[in-house]
Amino acid sequence: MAQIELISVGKVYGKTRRGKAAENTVSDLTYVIESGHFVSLLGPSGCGKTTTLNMIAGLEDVSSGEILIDGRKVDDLEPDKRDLAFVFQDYALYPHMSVYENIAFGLRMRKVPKHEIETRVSDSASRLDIRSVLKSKPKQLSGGQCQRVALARAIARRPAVFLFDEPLSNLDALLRDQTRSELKLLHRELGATSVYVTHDQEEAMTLSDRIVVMSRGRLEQFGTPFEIYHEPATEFVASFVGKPRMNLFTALRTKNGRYTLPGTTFTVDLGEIGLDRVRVGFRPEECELRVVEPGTHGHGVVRSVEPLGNVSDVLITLGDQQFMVRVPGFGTCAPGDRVDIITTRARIHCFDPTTFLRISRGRVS
Amino acid sequence: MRESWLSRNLRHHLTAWTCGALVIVVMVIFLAPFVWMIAYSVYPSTALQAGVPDLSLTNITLDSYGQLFSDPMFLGPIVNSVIVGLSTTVMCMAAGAACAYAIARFRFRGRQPLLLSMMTVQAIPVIVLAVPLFILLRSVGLYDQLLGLIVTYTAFILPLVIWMLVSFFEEIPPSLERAARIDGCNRLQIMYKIAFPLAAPGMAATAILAFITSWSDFFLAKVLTSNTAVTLPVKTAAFQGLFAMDYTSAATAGVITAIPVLVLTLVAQKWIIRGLTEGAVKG
Amino acid sequence: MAGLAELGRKRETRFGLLLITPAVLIIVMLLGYPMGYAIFMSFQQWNDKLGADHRAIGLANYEQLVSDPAVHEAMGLTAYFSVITVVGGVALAISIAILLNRTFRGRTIVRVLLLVPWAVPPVVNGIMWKLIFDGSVGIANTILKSLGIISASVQWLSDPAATMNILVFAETWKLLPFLCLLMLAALQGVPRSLYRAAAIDGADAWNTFWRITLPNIRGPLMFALIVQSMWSLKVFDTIYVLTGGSGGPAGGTTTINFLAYLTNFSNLDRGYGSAMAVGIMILVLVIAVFWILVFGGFNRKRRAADA
Amino acid sequence: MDTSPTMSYPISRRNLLQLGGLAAGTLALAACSTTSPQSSAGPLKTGGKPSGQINILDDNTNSVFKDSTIAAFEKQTGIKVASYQQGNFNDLHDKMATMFAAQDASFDVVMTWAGWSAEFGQAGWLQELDKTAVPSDLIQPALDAVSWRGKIYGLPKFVSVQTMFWNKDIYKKNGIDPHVAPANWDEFVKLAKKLTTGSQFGYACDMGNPAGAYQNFLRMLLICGGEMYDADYNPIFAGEAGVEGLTKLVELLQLHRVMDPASLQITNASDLADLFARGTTGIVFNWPFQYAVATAATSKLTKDSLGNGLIPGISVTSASIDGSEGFAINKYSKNKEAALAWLQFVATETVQLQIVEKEGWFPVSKSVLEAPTAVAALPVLTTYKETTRYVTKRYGTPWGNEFDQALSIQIINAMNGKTSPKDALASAQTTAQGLVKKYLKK
Repeated sequence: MAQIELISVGKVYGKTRRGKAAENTVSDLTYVIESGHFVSLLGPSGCGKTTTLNMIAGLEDVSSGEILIDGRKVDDLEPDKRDLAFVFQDYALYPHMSVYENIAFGLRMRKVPKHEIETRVSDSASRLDIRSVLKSKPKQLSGGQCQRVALARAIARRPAVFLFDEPLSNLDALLRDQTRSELKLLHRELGATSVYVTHDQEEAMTLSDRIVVMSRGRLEQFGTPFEIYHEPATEFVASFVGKPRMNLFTALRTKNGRYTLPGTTFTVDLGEIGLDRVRVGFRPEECELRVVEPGTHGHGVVRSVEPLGNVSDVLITLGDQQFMVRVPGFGTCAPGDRVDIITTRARIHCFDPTTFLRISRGRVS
Repeated sequence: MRESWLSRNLRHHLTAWTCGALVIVVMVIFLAPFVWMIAYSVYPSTALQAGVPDLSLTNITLDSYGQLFSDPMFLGPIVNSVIVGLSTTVMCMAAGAACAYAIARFRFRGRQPLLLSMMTVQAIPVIVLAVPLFILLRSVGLYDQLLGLIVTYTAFILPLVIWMLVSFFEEIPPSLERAARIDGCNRLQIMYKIAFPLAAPGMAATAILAFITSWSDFFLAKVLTSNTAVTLPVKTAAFQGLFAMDYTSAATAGVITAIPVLVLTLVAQKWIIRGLTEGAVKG
Repeated sequence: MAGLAELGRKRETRFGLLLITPAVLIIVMLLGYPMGYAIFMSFQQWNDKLGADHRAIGLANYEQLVSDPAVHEAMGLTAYFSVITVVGGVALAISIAILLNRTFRGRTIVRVLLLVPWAVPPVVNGIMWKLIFDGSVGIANTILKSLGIISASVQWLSDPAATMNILVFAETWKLLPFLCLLMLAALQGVPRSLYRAAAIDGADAWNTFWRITLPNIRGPLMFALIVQSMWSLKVFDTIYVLTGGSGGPAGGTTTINFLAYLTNFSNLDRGYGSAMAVGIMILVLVIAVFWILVFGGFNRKRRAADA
Repeated sequence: MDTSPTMSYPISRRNLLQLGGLAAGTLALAACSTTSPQSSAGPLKTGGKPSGQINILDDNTNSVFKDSTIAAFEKQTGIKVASYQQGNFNDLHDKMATMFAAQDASFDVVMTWAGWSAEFGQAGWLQELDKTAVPSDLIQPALDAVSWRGKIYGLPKFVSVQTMFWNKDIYKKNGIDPHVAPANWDEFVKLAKKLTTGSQFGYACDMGNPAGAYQNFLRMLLICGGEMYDADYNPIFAGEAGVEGLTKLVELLQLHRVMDPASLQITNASDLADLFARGTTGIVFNWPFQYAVATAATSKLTKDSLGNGLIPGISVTSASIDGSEGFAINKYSKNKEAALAWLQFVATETVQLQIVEKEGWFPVSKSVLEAPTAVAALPVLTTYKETTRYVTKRYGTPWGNEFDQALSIQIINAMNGKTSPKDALASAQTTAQGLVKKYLKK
């Protein structure tokens, strides 16, 4: 078990040469991953999360800042000296070795005694239920089995830190959910610090103690799943986390102090925040709909209804914006209906339109 | 309906027959000359040079093989060729695999030009290099030495070896090597524990190609050896001397020279083709 | 801070360079240096038979190269030889590959046996064809006579044109199998679905070949053409053995490479011979670039059409 | 992990050393190869008592040296023959040229003949011998084979002259007296016509390569009484004699059809010898070793069925071409005195007798030619003695290779009827003039 500390970590590829600025892949990451925590690095592809993971692993050099593991600076430690295990997206099983050899390889390289290797391999193999394939070559295994072998290989090492690079992305949907649950159990049993890279917010939410949301090489937010979901620190986090996406629009202050979506009758009371323009967000599942009386205008018009069974997503045209509301069951409205959007139960998220940062304010009703 | 089905069936049969016949013709053209040379090596030349060749099986004799294999002037070149071929292959693979691996894996300036210039080397006519090469080898005492031939062949074959191997190494997923680093391999261990075993089929094919190339060379061996390091092709060509033309021995020597290459090629044909085509597509 | 990272990258680069060094060293020393030396010689008046005093004569050797009738003659022969072996050889290779790409019994063994000619060392190749086309004892005459095609022995190797054709035949025979397998591998890389789509679109065999097969084997095709061009321009061993080291009869098989050999080693005119060899090298490169341009251009045009 | 250069590496230290050596050699290359051969103080004389060791490069014509001569030489002189290497004649020119060009001294003694003596002699690669070092009773053609423009570059090891060989069995079969050689060319043509039936040809020769074409033309030129060059080496072979000779040669093939068409593709004398030994060729003009090939066990002929005589002349009674071989001393040799001792030893009577008896070549000295034991062992020696009364030439020149190449193209075209003999020779003569000008400018 170990604590991982990142202090203004940055990564630059290439050199600044002939006036061409070097490309910053990752910059100024600072956070602490507590010992025993399961932390996800979440973000769209290209946001630098894998680079961060590789830097923690030592597979890539840190261009600026430093990484501490248990208080010790690891910048010039080779990956194998950092006491960590890595589960790769493509599993990276050695095709020329049997499953047994794959699991044992890292132990052999560390000169673990032979009998100890045997115990550990069979331990981890039984934990992941792959004892029967120990003699096979990776080529003969299914995707799910390969995944398990990769996990077993990491576990057998008994490292202080587990690093996962989108380990579930190559599995089909059903297997992915199942493995996800197993991963969670496994983490609870082993209790080792885990860093998990994913672009799937669901995975991040279900598995993590803390989530690091990144975009374009920058840290957007570091917090618990609750904080990430309910108190997104930036507009990016707000829009990236949550499904369906949060409804976000620019609202203008009217004379009476309320804020309105231009061109509509939809208004919202944000209290005194001192801004004329503000970005406002509502989660679709926190809003409600009411079909208005015939003859009245309402806030907008229903464009489409997408039933999902237990809930239905209703898309509403609101002025020149789209607004999504998730209603229970199959809902009561049909395309063309004029509706009012009721946000009384909804948490209102406000963001500064220039800095995209969250504007703290009390709960508004 | 039925009629048209029949005619279609018939057409298919006809095509199949024609193609079959063509395949047989092609194979005969490809194999007959070599078979004829084998015949020359086992029949007395008088039997073959008669108006109608006398191919009765009772005429077959392995005398010429026995004769050549008991001739120290012929055994020497065989041994030389084997030593040169094997050593060249080993050196090519050692230096080539290291170089190709670095080109495939490490980013550095001049990587692409390096690979391209390797290809350019293929364009150099050997003839232009013969005299300077001779002077070079003689000045370090490697003229007419097996080692001299070995380093020369290594230099000539290396570009091809590197060119082929780069494509094989590039095929190995980088994540495997990252995994190995996490597992505790240093860079050298990654090479010989992970990369080389994974590229084994390609490396085998490349090695065989290197062996074949050095084994078959005639011109360089002719220029760079005189007596102690003479190789098999030079000896074989010498059966055509001013006072020594002997069709049976020449054919026998030809067969002996060709056999190892043949066996190796047949064993490794799949890999060889793969190695060259992949190099082609990527290079 | 940045210093440390820099160090890591440097270490990486240093290791890479360390791996590259032996190979590059061997190549530079045993090929690069002699090559440079040869280029140096090509700017010298360097005829061993005229004594050991050489002098720089600038481009005179290259000027002679351009005006020498012997070179023109040899270039003509080289062009004849190369065009047939390259274009004809590759075309023939594609045809045979298509033939062998069908499923039939014994396909594997046929493909394996196909490699036999390729494995025959060039020297042996020369001897072999001599056994066959010898005017007095060769089997070619025996067969043709017994088939009644000819009545008297044909002296294949006494007529310059016939000898050249035999040379073309012998080299094609030797290299065709390799090209065939190359094309075969390329053909197998063309997705089957494309052929099905073409069949449904109503393409006949000819159209399928031109519009589906050929564009999809472009890479290997270019490789085959480049490699075969290099081999054809540099052909030596077979000529040497087939013609008793003369490039005859009547210079009928003296291709440009063989002429360079004769100039260098028979006439001992190293300067001029080197110029010739350097010329060949440039020619080889130009032709390689030519093929790349042809195929690259083809590529661009296609993309433009698609856009 | 430590990745410093101390890591073990797939290249061994020994290899690295070797590579270092190559690098050093690379640097040395420029320095050594442009210098002229070290000028010695004039022609080599016999002097002192040579010792030490020598290396010899020979063709594979003689086995007598390896069998006994070397041992005898070492015993008599105390000089050690460190190595005696035999190369294939066809490969030797390139090998020697490469070695000389690199100023290589691995061989002190090299084999030579008329062409190479001129070529390598003019290049300054062969050590000139002083007249005093040359035995007095050498036969002139033998001395010619090791000389160029009055300078002697070696000593002959045997003499070789072409004579006429015929198959007596075929003569008898066609009702011809097998004992009489044709007195002149017309008789020869008549004879050859009679011998030509079906797949059997009256005459065959070897003109498939440049040297062969040159030899065959030269022979025709000589029997027409012509000459290749005048005293100043101006080429004059395209004159009347040359045209007549080439015309007669073409006629053998095209008009009389007595020449085996295979002649145009036979690239060396041994193939011709084999062809003759197969018993379907009436007459060949060939070197003395034809005797050994024709009387060998595998041959269709025997001692008794082999006829031998003078080559019939056209304007002269007879004439022939020379193919004598000798030994020369490498200019870069470190032990020229010992090398000279070997040259002289080979020319001695004892060794010459062995060459005649065991190898079937002609001796280089008059005394051996007269020795009764020699004639007993080699009946064709009688014919050779007769040829010494007539012209025997070779015209070895430094431009031989280029000239043979150019001439052979013209000759083959003439043989194939593509040009007239006159035009062919005129064209070849123009080339020859250019070559002479290039190589003889002083």
